[in-house]
Order: sequence, then C-alpha cells, then structure tokens
Amino acid sequence: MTPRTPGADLPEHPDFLWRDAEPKKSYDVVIVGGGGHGLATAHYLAKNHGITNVAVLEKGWLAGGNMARNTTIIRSNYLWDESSAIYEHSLKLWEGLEEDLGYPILFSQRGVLNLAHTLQDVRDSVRRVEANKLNGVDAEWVEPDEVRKICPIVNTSSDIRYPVLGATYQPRAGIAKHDYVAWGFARRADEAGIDLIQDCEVTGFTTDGDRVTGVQTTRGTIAAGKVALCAAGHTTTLTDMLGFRVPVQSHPLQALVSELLEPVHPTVVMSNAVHVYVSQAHKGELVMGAGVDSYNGYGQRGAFSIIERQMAAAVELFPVFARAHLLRTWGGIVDTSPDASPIVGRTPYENVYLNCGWGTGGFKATPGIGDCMAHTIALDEPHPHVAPFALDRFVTGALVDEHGAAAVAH
Amino acid sequence: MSAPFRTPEGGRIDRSTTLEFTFDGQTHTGHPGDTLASALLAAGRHSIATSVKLGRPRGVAAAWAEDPGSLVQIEEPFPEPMLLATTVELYDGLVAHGLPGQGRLAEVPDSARYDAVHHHVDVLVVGAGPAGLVAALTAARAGARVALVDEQAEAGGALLGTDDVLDGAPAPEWVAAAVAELAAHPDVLHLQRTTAFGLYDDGFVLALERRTDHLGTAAPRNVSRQRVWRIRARRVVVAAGAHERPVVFADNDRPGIMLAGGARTFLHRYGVLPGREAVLFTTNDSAYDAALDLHRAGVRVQAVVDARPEGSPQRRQDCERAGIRVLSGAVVTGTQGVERVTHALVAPLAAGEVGASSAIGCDLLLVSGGWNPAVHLFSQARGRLRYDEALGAFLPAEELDGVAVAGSAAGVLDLAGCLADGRRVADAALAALGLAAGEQSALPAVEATPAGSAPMTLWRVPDGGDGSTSFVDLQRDATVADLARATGAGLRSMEHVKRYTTIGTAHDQGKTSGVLASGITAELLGVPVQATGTTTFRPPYTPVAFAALAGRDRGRLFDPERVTAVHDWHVAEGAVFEDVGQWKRPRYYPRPGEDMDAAVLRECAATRGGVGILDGSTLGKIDVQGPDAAEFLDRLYTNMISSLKVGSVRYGVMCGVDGMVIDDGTVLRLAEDRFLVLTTTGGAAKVLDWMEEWLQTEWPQLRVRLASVTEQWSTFPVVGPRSRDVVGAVFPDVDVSNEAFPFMTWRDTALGGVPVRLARISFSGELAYEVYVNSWYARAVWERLIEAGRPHGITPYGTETMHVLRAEKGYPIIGQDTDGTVTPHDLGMAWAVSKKKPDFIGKRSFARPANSDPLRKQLVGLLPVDRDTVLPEGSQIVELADGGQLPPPPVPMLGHVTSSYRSAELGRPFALALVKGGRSRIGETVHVPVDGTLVPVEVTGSVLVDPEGARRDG
Amino acid sequence: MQLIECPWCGPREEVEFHYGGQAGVPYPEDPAALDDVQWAQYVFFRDNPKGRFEERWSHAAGCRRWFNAVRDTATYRFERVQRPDTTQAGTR
Amino acid sequence: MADLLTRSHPLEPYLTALDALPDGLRVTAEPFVALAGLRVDPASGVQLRGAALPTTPNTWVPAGDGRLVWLGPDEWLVTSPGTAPEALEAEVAGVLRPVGGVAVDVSAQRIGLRISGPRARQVLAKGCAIDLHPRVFVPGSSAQTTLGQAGVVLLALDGRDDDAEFAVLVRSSFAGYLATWLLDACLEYADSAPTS
Repeated sequence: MTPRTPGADLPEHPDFLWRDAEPKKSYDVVIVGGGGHGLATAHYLAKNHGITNVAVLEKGWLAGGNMARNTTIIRSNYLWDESSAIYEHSLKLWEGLEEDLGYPILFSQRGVLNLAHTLQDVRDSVRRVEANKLNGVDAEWVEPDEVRKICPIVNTSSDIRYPVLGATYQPRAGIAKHDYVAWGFARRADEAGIDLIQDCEVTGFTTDGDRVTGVQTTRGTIAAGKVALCAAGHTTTLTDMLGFRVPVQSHPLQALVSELLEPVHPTVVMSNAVHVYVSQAHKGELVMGAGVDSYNGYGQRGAFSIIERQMAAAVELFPVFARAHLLRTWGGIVDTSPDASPIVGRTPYENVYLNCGWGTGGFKATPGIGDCMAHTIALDEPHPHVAPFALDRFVTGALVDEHGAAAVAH
Repeated sequence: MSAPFRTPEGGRIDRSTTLEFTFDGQTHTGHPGDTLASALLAAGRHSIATSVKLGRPRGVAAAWAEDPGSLVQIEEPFPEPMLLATTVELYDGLVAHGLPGQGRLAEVPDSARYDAVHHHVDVLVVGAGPAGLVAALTAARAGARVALVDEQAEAGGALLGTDDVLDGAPAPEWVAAAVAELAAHPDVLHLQRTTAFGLYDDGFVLALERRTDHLGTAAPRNVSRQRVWRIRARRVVVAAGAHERPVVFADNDRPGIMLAGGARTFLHRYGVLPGREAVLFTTNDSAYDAALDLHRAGVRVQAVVDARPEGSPQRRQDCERAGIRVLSGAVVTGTQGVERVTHALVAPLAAGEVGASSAIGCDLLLVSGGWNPAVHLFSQARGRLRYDEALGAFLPAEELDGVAVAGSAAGVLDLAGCLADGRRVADAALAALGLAAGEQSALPAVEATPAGSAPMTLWRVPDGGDGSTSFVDLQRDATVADLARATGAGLRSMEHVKRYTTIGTAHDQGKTSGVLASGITAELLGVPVQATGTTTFRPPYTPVAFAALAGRDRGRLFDPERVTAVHDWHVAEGAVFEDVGQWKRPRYYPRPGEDMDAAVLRECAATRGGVGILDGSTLGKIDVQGPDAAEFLDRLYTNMISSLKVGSVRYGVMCGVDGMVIDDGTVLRLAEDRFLVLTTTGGAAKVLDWMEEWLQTEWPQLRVRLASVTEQWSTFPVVGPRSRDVVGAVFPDVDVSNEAFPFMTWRDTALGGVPVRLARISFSGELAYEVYVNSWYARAVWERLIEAGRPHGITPYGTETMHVLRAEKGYPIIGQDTDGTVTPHDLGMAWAVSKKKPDFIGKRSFARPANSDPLRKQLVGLLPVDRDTVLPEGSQIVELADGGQLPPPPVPMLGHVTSSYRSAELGRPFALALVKGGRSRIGETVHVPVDGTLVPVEVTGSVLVDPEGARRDG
Repeated sequence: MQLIECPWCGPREEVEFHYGGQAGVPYPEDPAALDDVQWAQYVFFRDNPKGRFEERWSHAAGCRRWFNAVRDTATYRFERVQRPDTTQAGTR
Repeated sequence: MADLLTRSHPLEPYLTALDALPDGLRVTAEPFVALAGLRVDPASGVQLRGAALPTTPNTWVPAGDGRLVWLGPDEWLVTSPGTAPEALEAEVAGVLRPVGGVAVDVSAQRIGLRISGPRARQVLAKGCAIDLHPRVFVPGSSAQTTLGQAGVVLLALDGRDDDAEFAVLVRSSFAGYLATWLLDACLEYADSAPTS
C-alpha cells in the first residue's frame, strides 16, 4: 500500500456531536438561527456567563446556511477602528479556539494577501495597513516581488491587463474548516446543556408591550426571557414579524471548489479590482468566492455569468489554474447593510437583541461576535466592540463605511 | 505492448490504426475509439490508482463518468489533473499515470485556446441515447430548431454497450441512420463530446464541448480546445440515461470489481474482455445480459449470484442453457485479492441473515444493484425528487416548466419504453411550442424485453464486522462504518452525514455513492429513504476546467482597454500609462534617463513656467438638453446652475442622497436649454446613470434629455502662462485676451471648417484653455497645438503632473481625496453648497447630527517640517502622547494623507489630508508614522500655490 | 442566468440589466420637513421580503430604460414587468 | 489656417489584420459617418430624411443616405455618410425642436464596423447573446446589446443564410478592444495554425 497523500484526509470528528433536542416549554434565552453566530453565542453564554437554559432554533439543519457555504477566510485587517476592533477581537479568539472547543478546527494562519491593481488600490491599501498597525493589527504593505515570494503562483508580471502593484499582507490571517468550527461550538453548547433544536422554523413572536414573551415555531410556542436574532440573510423575515425595520438586503453570494490538487497555493489571495479570492483548503481543493449577485435573492443560487467572470479572473491572476477543474458551485444568502458593516445590539424590544448585516464578513467574526453577543445579552448592555454598530447609526449618520476606503470585501 | 484481453473482432474501435501511449511508465497500445480505460483493460490492467486515504489499489469500476475508480493524471501532451480513464479518449503520445488522490497542475501557462458560443433553439435534447435520438428526430421532423448534445465521442448512449437489435439491424446502424437524418436538417445542431453540465433558469443550459482533446498532440492550436455552449432552449429534454448502482459489501473496492453494465460496454463497444473468470452479483434482471454476453464472448462465468430469494426464473433458464450456475437468495459477502480480485465470497441470504460463505475464484466480479436515473440536471433546475420504492432510486417528482425528463433518466429502463418515452416527451414539447408534429415515421421495432422478476433493493450486504472495508464512496475511502459513526454521533440530516463522512464530495460528486449513502443511512436510522432524501445536486454535472469557463476573456481581452483618439501619439512619445477604470491614460512622459519623479518635476515646472498640454479626453461628458435642463441640474448639483449665463462655465459638486460627494466637474451652458456637463473620468458612466435614474424614475415630468458625448469630444487642456500664445496661434479667429475671453467662459470657433470649442477652465490655477473638438479631428488638432507650442517649449504631461498641479491648488480628486464619507463642507467647499435652493440631492442629510460633529474630517494641507519627506499616500496622522512617543495600540488617529507629492513650485514636498477638525488645526504640528519614524508635519490650508488666484488670467 | 423581459426590447440576458431595488419609494415631497428618523428611513431602509417583491430594473446594456417588475425573491421568477409610464407615480 | 484637418479612424491600426481575415468573413471599418442621437415623443409623428421614425423596438429603416435606428421608446439614432456632423445635428434639431425634441451630434461617439460573410453569424454568436437566426434577426432588425464585453448597436443588413451582413456600432474608445476581440474570435478559421 502506498503512503497516504499528505493532507488528503482530515482529522476525525468526535464520536458524539449533539443531541437532537426536543423544544422545552421555556428558556431564559432563545437564539434564533443555528448558524455559526447563533452557536457561538450559545457557547459563550454558557462559558462566560453560566447561562445554559438556552435554546438555539434552526429552521433547517444546524449550520447549514452561510456557515456551510462560505470560503472560510479569517482576517482582521479592516480599515476603520470600529471594524478592526471587532475583527481583531475575533481573530484573537480564533487563535485559542481549537483548545477552547477541543475540536480540530484546522485554523491555519497562512496569511492573506489583498492585491492592489490600481494606484487608488495602492493608496487605499497603504491607508488600511497604516491604520491596522496603529490599531495593533499585524499588517504590512508588500511590493510585487514580495508578493511573488509569499505566493509564487500569482502572476506579478507587468504585461497583464491589471498588473499587481503590490498587496497588503496580514500574516496572522488564514482559514479554518467551517463545519468543524460550527460543530465544535455546537458540541460545547450541547455539553453545557443547551438545546440545539433543528427543523424548527420561527413563525411568529408573542409580545407584551415592548417585550417579547415567546417565540412561535413550527414545533410549538416557546417562552423566552430574552431573544437573540442571529439569522443573517433571513433577519428581515423575523424583524418583519416583530414589526421593526432593519436596513439589510439579502443577496446571493456564490462560491466554488476544485478537485483535490497537490499543494500549490500557500496562502490566501484576495483581489477586488480583478475580483477573485482563493485559498487551497486542507484536502488540496481550491476554494474560491465569486461576486455578490446584484438582486435580492433567497434562492441560495446566483447567475453563472458571475462564476465565469470569476474563473477568468482566477486564470488571469493564477495562470497555473487553467486546467484545474470546477467541481461544485453553490450559493449562500448574504445580508448586506448600507455601510457594509454589521448591525448589532438593541432593538425596539427591550429583550430582543439583533445581530445581522455581516454581508460577506460573517464567518471570520464568528467567535468574536459570539462572545460580544453573549456579553450583550447576559449583561443587557452592548459590548464595547459592538456598540458602534448599533441600528441608530443610520439615523445619526455616524456610519462605519467599509465600502469606499476598505475596498476589500469577504 | 500486447493487448491479450482484446477480442479478436467486434467493438467500435478502428483496429486498422494503432495508437501508442504510456501509463505509469509502461508503454501500451490501443486504437482510435478506445478510452484510456478500455486500452488498459485490453492490456489486462485493472489497477489504475491508489485510494486517497487508505492507499488501496483501485481499478476501472464502470465505463463512463460514473466510474469512481480510475482517476488519472495526464502528463503529456499537457498536464491536466484528475480525469477519469474511462472518459479520456485515447490518442497517440498520451502519457498518464494513476492518481493517489491529488492532481497536479502544470507549472507552465496553458497555451490552449478556449471559447464560448451562444445558441438558441426550440428544443434542446441532452443525451443521444435511444430516448434522446427519438426526441431529437421527432422535434427535427416537426421543423423545430433543435440541439442534441451528448457527452460521448459518438451517439448511441446505452446502445453502444449492448447487442440490441432495432428494425432488425444492430443498434449502431439505427443510430447511424438517425444521426444522418438529423444532419440533413438545417436547423439541427448535433454535438458529440459535449457535456451539458448545468441547467439554469429559462431553459439556459451550459454545455462543454471537448473539441481537440482526442487529437492529442495533433490538435490545431488556433482552434479552441474546449468550448462552452450557452444554449437558450424554449424546451429542454433531459435524456441523460441512468447510472448502474453497486451493492456495498466487504472489500468491494478491489480492481476487477465492476458494474455489470460497464463490463458489457467494454465488451461490445471496445472489444475488450474485462476478465477471464467472472462472477455476477445482482439484485435485478438487467445484469444477466452482461453475464450471458461475456459468456458468449468466451468468459467463464463461474456463477450468477442473485440476492432475490427466488432469483429470476426466466433468466435462470437462459443461464442454465448456457451452463451458467445461478445461486438465488445469495449474496457476495466479500472478496479476496489485492491488486486484482481473486475470489468472491458467496453466502446464502435468508430473512436478512447471511449464512456461511464459500470462495469462488474469479478475476472479474460484476455487480448490479439496480439503476439510478441521472436526475442531476433536473435537480439542478430545482426539480423535486421522490424516492421510488420499486426502483430503489430517486425520480423526478414533478413536471418542471420547460424541462422534461425522458427515458431511463425518468426511470424507464427497457429499450422499447425509452424509444416511446423519447417520442412522448418530444410530442409534448412540440405541443407546448405550438408546433405541428409533422411527418413522423414509426418508432423502430425492438425485441420485447422478456417478462422478468421485480428487482430487489439491496444497499449493502451485512459484513459481520464494523463495515470498515465496505466502501460507499471509493473516492473518499468512506465506508459503512463511517456512516455508522455519523449517525452514532447524533447526526440525522443527510447534509450533516455527507459532511461528517465526506461521502459525495469527491471528483464524482457522489454519482454512485450518493443514493447508497441515503439508503444505508435510512437503514441505520430506521427511517424511510424518502425521509433522508439526497443531498443537493449542484452544477457542474462533471468537472469543467477553469480556463474553459474563462473562455476568451484572458490576457488582453480579460477586460476592455479604452483609449482616446490620441492614444497612439502618447505611445509613440513613450508615455507610461495608468489604468483609470478601463481607460489607459498617460501618467507621465519620461525622457531618457528620467524616473517618474524627475519627469513629473520637469512637467510641472514646464507647465507653471511656460505651457503644458494634457489629453483630458477621458473626462465624462454629458449633453443635457430641454426646457427644464437648468432646473434638473439645480436638483442634482449642490450649487446653483440655473443662474449660469450662456457662454459661461461653473464648477459643480454632486452628492448622493446621503450627502456624501460622489462626483464633481464643470458645467458649460451652451444655450438657455442646453448644457455640457463634465464628470470625472471614473464617474462618467455612474453620473449619466445617476441622472437617467432620477429623470426617468423620479422626475419624468421634467422635459430634459441626456446623451453621453464622452468620446464625441476630445478635450485638451492647454495650461500655463504661455497657453494664450499657443491657443491664439492655432485659433486666430478667437480673441484670447482676458477681456474678450474671461476665466470660466467658453467660445466657439472653427479650424479648417471644423467646429472647435474653447473654454477658460483651469485645474491647475494657471492660465489655461480647454480645447474641445470632434474626435475625428482630435489627432490633427493635438498636433497643431504641439506644433504651435514648440516655440514655447510646450510639454505634454500626464495624470501625475495633473494631480500635482491641482493638489498645489487644493483641488480634490473625487475618489482619491474622498472615500464616500466626505461632504462638500468637509472639503472646504461650503461655497459650492447653495443656501438659496430649497432642496437638492443630499441637502437633507447635511442636517443629520453626525454632519455637525466638530471632529469631522476636513481636507487640509500638510507640510513636512523637514522639507524633504514625501509622505506616502495613505499614511495615517497621529498626535503624540506626552513625551513625544506613540501611545500603545490602539493609537487614536486624526486622519490620513490622501494626496502627496514633491512640488517643483514650492521646492518641497506637500500633501493633502483628511484630518479630524482639520481647519481648526491649521498651524499645528501633527505627526505621520513613516517606516517606523514619526515625521512632524505642519497643518496648513489646502491651497498652497497662488492662494490669491493671481495666475489664472496669465 | 435568467431571461428578463424588457418591456420594450423583449427578453434579454440577465447580465444586460441593472437592479434598482425596491420600487415605490418616492423621493420625499419636502425632505426638510422630515425628522432624522423619517429621513433615514428614506435613505437607508428598504423592504427585503422573501417572496413577492416590487422592484425597479433598468435595461442598462440595451435601451437604458427603467421599469418596474414584480419578482419572487425565493424563486427569482418574474411575475410581471411594467413600463413606468403605465404607473401613476414615479417608480422609485 | 484654412487648410483642412485630417481625420483619423480608431480602427486604422487594425485594418491590415482585418483585411487578412480568412474566407467566409469580412470585417471592414465603415468610413466616417455622421451620427445624431435624437430624442422625441414617438407620438410627434415627425418624418426625418423621408422616413417615419420606426416605433417598433429593435428595428431600423433606411433614411436619406443613411438609417434611422430605434434605440428606445423615445430615442433614435440617425446616420448619414454624406452629411457633415454639425450639419446633421442642425438639420435634425430643426425638424425636432418644433415638436419638443432634441438632437445631439454623436458622430465621433461611436464608430461603425461591417461584418459579413457566411461565418458572420457564427462569429457574432461567440460574443452576442441575442438570437441571430436568419428567421429571427431579419434584415431591418437592430439590437442594443453586448458583443464580447463591449456595448454595441447591432444592425441586420442582409439576411441571406449563406452571406449575412451586419453593421456594428461601438463606442470609439472600445473600437480597439472590439477589433482585437474579433480577430481572436476569427483565429480558428485561419488555415495555418499560428504559434500562439
């Protein structure tokens, strides 16, 4: 028998993950949404605040939404202080997460390159790097020859349509195995006695004045002391039931994967101008994200023209990818906000807490927002890291606009 | 080199030609019509690859894309990772080897060409098997526009692997006639080697045509290697056939273990004996044909092992007549052999209990657990599936609008039924299209399938152990034991089980393993298979090369290059270009030995000291006409446009509804009811769309018409104290004096009968004239200006110098000095925000609390105290803690450097920056970290050159 | 990849169109009369239903005309498209 | 300075290569053609250069020495090889002003290409998503759509199966891109394989 191909298999999952729980009559905290954010919130409620009379309601299968569909890029090199603070908080938790969860989440700090292709890209990149440094986030500006050293397969020649003029590089950034992360949180929450309730869709809320007293579901009404909304792209479906508005729009976001390949891509590369972001996951497959479809959509699918454009960009930037094969494409539902920043914190209901609007940034925020949401729910006051992302910023105009300057999505 | 397992005759290969190829370093031969797999089997080689986790030998287990076993790496003529030997057509010079799980990418770029073609049809038929051919013929005869695509090298589908007789002749003859008839219809597109890999909305099907792969080294280089067909069909007929389903048992992964239908195909299509001594393990009648055909071909069939208690009385007779032993109510419980199966372990199965097993020697173990209709495309199109108990398979559960499934893909498993179903589905499609059926000949007569016994659904044979060698997904080395662990871990959803075990995630995306996993999981959970269901089918049906999807959009064609009418002149003058959006703009014109700094200092000095010229043709230009044009522009610009006089020019700023600056530019009033609006280069399309959106959707009552004239008018700013001399010389009919032609006015003139417009607009603070001319004449006028400028040392300059000159005057570049969070007030342009107008886009947002925050960032100038450091653009600005040190992170930031240059005029570097409360800090010293050192800089006003504006009139 | 029916040009590929979000959100008569909350509603808040949605589209790569559509955001199916001049109000 | 200014065509650098295209396909640059964009209420019923404005979407009609092309419900393009750009705008504006319409000289905004020959449809189909079938995109048809990644106005001039002829109008700044695209799309018809 020939030896195993290095990296071609993954660590075993534990023998037991979670109970397929039946809903109880009542919980201190009901978390709507059994994705990464909901499960992480549950974990930190138990771990940091000893709150375990908690239910996580999932309308489908646990972590089957964006958590199962994203490209797992983890980084904290965001422009604005508020953004880098929450993402860096999250990155620090990622760095200890494998131990915390006792689960091989395959967090691989292989670094992320954000390529610059125009002079304005370069200005924006340097601006972001300098801000990152002052905020204590590891980041550097690297010239094309350094880009080639970090990732030799990037086409850094000057004769392509949009030559690489340099890149920002965050060494501590990387990727993790999304299912493993979700299941790690789920298992810990389950161990703490938290009920993870699947195939349980929320159909309405029972309210008393400015308090929510219960959550109506396809598996009966569940009384709730506090309610956390962690439903990403489906958030407005819930807030519509509650009768308040949240400025998020749900769009399809597609991703794709290749067959297993010998290691060629040692890091993570993202390019906005040429629009491609790609890493080579642990088994050897290339994992790539495509662009967001322009229209609102809950179909978990998008236009193939976006994939085709994505492939053109990939082959342009990585000529060696030419004969790699597209194995599978899929789509998620991203909840985009007007300033490309999340919306977290209080709602018009005093015991309902909101967490949405992460757009394409949700996965990397998972531990950080889980911790901050748990704090916000337990202490009934927004965690300092999420305070700037309150709903009322759209009224005051104090946005955290990551569109223009950050110029980096995903 | 020999091919001992090649039959003496038969098969659809061209024995008159011999092809040579190399596999795992060994040279073999084959013939045109072979696949890599059939040629290797002919050479007696079954073991192809080693499995990804366990390193177990794996062989050819099927004859086409459903094969989970024969993963290979192509090395020559060009490296390509992970293909199935069963789908690689053989060609001379092919070099390949078996894969241990991971493919290898070529280190060198792929020089092959790829492209795409759009095609429109009434009826698209996917699959040229019996059902598909009949459907295509039926539609073609009705005069419909038809496309027929099939993934294999030749039409026929399942018929290529049988000895069926149609209309009294061998199947291939009927297929050939059908193909010939289709070819005679002008509106029929028939593509072989073309895989429909994705079915999307509104009858949109993507199909990959492999055009030259089979030619190997002989492939012409100017023809695309692969082509993506983008087919729009009013009706889609999916006749993609069915995949035979294995039965899981211990050590079911050994080379020599093959799906029964696959073995039959190797015999009939490729003239290959997959072995000498065979055992057949089946749960249904169809597989008996394989045993009998192989028997006739000289293979000793040791036994037919039929899991059904009664087996199949009818087929048993056929076997006994041929002297083949049939064991009913028996199963294969395991196998022996390493590189090749040597024995099948056979035991009786009664009431779910497996008895004692005995070994039967064999080098070929045929397996058939029934058939899985290829519902992939139907499912991709969001078609719901239902589990069919009788077939033990998932079938389309609904009619999809515009998509019909025919033949074995719909669960019809006999030839006569498939032919009839093809006709039925095509008739329905024609009816839906309102097309008359036309002349239709009768369906071919076929021998009725003998009455048989119902199939039995058997997912796996209990192996008495933990199932750790009972493979469900060979490509992932995933076993029954893994499924048991997954359900034991508490998982109930098939999606979770798939992720836990990785079943169905490999190269074949679960073509053989998917339904097995559902069935076995249902067993383990004690629920109906319908309840577990399948995981979602996703495009592509089979893997597609990245480059094939990139198509023609590579290299220079990746994204359009937009150029001005004078581009070739810039190239000839050695300009260095900058990408601005899709435009190529000259950035600077280096002279021999000059770097950018030197060139830009020279260009700046020459322009402020004499005269320079810029190709400003990329500026967006919009013709705005109509009685309400002025009113319209008043609503969009922050300042008043309606008060502008005909013949005059005004600078204007545009904001979004959120009050943030989105664009700026000058507006020329050409007439009472006509304006020429200039936008930034990057903003041209956005601004026109912005204007159209408001006009059409919000103010349709306004009588205003918009038109882009960006390319119509080439624009050349002639800038500097000597510009008057140059412009006056070229346009003698114009009085260029300040009195006759004051600042911010325009004049029309002509040159050689060609209308030319001149405008006194300055983006540098210098005396300047912008020359507008129909782009037909742009090159000529540009050269006239250069010629007339020579005596004054006219210097062409690029975007870099333009940026320096405007920055010295504090003029912002939208998108560089702004980032979508900046208001006109932040830019110090309160003067450009009308107090008179009741409203304009963005005005209301100025009144929000955050807009009156004293700490808003404002545009100011920065002067490095050392008079030497050029602050990198993007640098952050900080205040020092007491003691002159940076406080520990997070360090509060005051803002950032938006523009920074070395100024020839000032003899020192300077910068523009957005700084919190910046205007109130003028005179203060703040600091900018640059490469680890803190550079002290003085905050100044944003206008650093000629603040009193003395130069603009020359 | 859908075919979208331009009310003028007929069915065209999805890529030829520009999405304009929710329809029927007119620019306020008198923005100055709105308080910050009301103004924010106009600037930033739009419906985001799963299912039937009245939207604005523009045939950007064709006749460049804006039109209204009713589309299901779950299935992406267009129920109907409509020329703005057949609606009384503006199509925002 | 009465001497005439020379005109330069964006496709000049590509003409030799386009001339060398293999049989079955001809791509030629149209000479300098005056173009005017016009916007007017379709109900105005104006006649222009002897023709009524075509109100059927995606059509064009002959008008004078050129064409009238439908671009939108109240938008048309008028072409004239034999009129000076500014003269064409003035002429059309003269007709439209009384009925509240406007005209804009866009002569240099777009340039024209002729694509003809038995392979013309095949080549266009490589970059154009609309149905060019001779029974669908018949002579007199027009379409504003995309060819490759360039926005174009496509006109069917001659519908003969064996020898179709199309006119393509493209923004001048995209002309080089489109020519490069066409040359690339035609490469497979070259007899000798180039060393790419």
